[in-house]
Amino acid sequence: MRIKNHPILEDLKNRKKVYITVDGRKVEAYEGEPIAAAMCAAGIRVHRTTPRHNEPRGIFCNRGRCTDCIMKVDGKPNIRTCVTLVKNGMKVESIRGMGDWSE
Amino acid sequence: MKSKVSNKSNAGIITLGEFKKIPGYPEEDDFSKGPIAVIECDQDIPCNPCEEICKYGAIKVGKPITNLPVLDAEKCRGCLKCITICPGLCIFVVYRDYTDKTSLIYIPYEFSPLPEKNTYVDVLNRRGEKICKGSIRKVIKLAGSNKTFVIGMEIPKKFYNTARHFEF
Amino acid sequence: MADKRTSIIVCRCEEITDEEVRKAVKEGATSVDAVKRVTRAGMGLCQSKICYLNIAKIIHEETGIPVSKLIPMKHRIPVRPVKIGDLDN
Amino acid sequence: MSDFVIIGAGPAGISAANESARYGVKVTLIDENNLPGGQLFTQTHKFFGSREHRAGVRGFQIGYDLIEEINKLNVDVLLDTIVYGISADMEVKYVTEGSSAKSITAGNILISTGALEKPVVFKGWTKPGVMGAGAAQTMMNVHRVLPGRKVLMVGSGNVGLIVAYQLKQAGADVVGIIEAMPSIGGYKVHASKIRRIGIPILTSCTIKEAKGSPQVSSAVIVGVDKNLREISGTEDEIKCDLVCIAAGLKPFDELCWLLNLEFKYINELGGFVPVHNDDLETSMKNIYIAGDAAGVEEASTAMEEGRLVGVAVAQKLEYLSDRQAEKLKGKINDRLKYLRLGSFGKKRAEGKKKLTSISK
Repeated sequence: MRIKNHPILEDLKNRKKVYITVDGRKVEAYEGEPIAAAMCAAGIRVHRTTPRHNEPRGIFCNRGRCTDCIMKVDGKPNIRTCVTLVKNGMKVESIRGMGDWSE
Repeated sequence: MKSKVSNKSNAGIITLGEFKKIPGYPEEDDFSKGPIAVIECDQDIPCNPCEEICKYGAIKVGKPITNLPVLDAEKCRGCLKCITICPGLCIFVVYRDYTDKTSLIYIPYEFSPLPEKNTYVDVLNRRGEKICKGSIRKVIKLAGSNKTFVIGMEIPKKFYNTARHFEF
Repeated sequence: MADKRTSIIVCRCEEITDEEVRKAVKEGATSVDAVKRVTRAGMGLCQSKICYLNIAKIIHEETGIPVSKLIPMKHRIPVRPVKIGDLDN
Repeated sequence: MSDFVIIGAGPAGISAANESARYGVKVTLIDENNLPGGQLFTQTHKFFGSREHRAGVRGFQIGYDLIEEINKLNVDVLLDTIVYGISADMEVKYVTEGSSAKSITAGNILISTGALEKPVVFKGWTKPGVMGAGAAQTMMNVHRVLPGRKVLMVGSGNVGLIVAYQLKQAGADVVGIIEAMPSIGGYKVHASKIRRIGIPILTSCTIKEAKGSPQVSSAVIVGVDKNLREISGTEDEIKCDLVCIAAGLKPFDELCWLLNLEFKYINELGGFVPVHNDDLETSMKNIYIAGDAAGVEEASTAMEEGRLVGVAVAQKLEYLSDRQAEKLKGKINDRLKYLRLGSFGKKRAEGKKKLTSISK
């Protein structure tokens, strides 16, 4: 959910709306925000499943340190979605297990 | 949150008894003079903007700045400025004898949306418990308040020392 | 407290459980580095940023060694994840 | 070659850059984010302190001011840049997003890399919907996205209390704050704000499990005794979609470990901290440390420490005379002293004393 009418912070103005796809689903995003923020706003919380125990994972540190939120972005696996900014048309995919390279 | 774990914790609650030990907590008589600041600060945090902002010199912290603020009730005019500058949001202005039967409590407010004037609200005490009904009488944005609004709520007089927030 | 903690993950990256770390400690891995070598805990992408304290705590519980004596695992360049391709030159 | 390479552009790093560049030092300021300011931009509350510490001003506003200041000075700022190593001969190795690795030789280095959130381990803590309190704070205050609608906060230090309040400001329902210790860790005034808006704080209570599939839909909390042992039969399942962990911070010092600097374990400062002298120079000559990386304190102390290093480096490079520098340092140290008074600050002051006293 996007936060509007914050009592302290002004609304972010003049942000350009872009679209990315997350596992084929079209997701609205704003230029300048990380992939993870756009996903969180769209209610998508599972970013991948782990190789060993097949567990779902999402955002944990949101600082680019824990690497839990990694996904495949435009064919490249293991991209930290919490610090990687969206680009219009970006293709984001969940990683199942180790993730692979494509394209 | 209902829980089997005891919810009787006093965490974050300053009891009236503890307040009275704070230097400069207004005496009963002081409330009859009109609106007066009630500073609910009882920890030695290094902080003194309340002293700086008071142009009547009614709040004294001195040095070191971990001293607790002391209110000089004689000098306080209830101007509300200290409410908005306090980083701990722990200063209130209490106008006990607003009318015969009601008091007006000014509180710092940093939520959205703002209440409208004359809204009927549930009045909360320091534990967040509903204690009575009240009415919003003032919605004030002071110059330099940096997004902290001051809300004046009218409440039954007997709650002037316990009413500290509201819900609507 | 220790007995109920089995099967809980302590190293998020390599998915190493509390049970596995405890077993390693009991078998003689009494430093963070030793636990890493035996279990792989701390060897993942985050390079023990998150799990270091969890491992130190378990070693402390099992051996009594104070956490203040349990230094983090050995750091090497690169300390942050960097693509091999970027290191070409 | 750069006179002074600063790694981490948070409150400490920017302050050091501003303070040294002002006197003519050639500064390179590196940060992994796309904007300098570090965690200042997550801080929507007003800071404590006095006028010189910018009390009453909100953290993000201080962030904008620091950036404005830096833009006026001649500072080389490298953003989106990760420092992945420093060699013993002062070569700082970095990668800027989208380009290949580079390095720069530094006359002096400041490591102002901040802190990491400490984890709390419980069943289900790896599920989506469990995150650090700082993670949630960034999501709502920087990205303006609500990280959860019903939130359980684990930990009642200032971070837990402040973030819970800010979650409420952002529109979330905070179901409660739990604290394993018998009393809260943060300031009473912060806890009072929480209580009067109706958020309960349960002390001697911990989280046992985060439940839900694939993401968190509830949490099991349980009472604990004085030895932090769970009291069986006191379990309760609380509906929530976000569990925030606010269990304290530790210095983020991997570059210091890499350099084999001397460390000391100081509990009050978050754990292992690089030993440093009064100028914040570490056990390795020309390597400085400041802010949370030099022991977890607050943004206001981090800024003062940064300034102190800035002056020390300007002095060393003879942009300032010893007399000028000592005078400036005296003023900064006075301000630092005030921030480390009182029952909260005193502990940190003692920790700092332990740290500096053994290095000389």
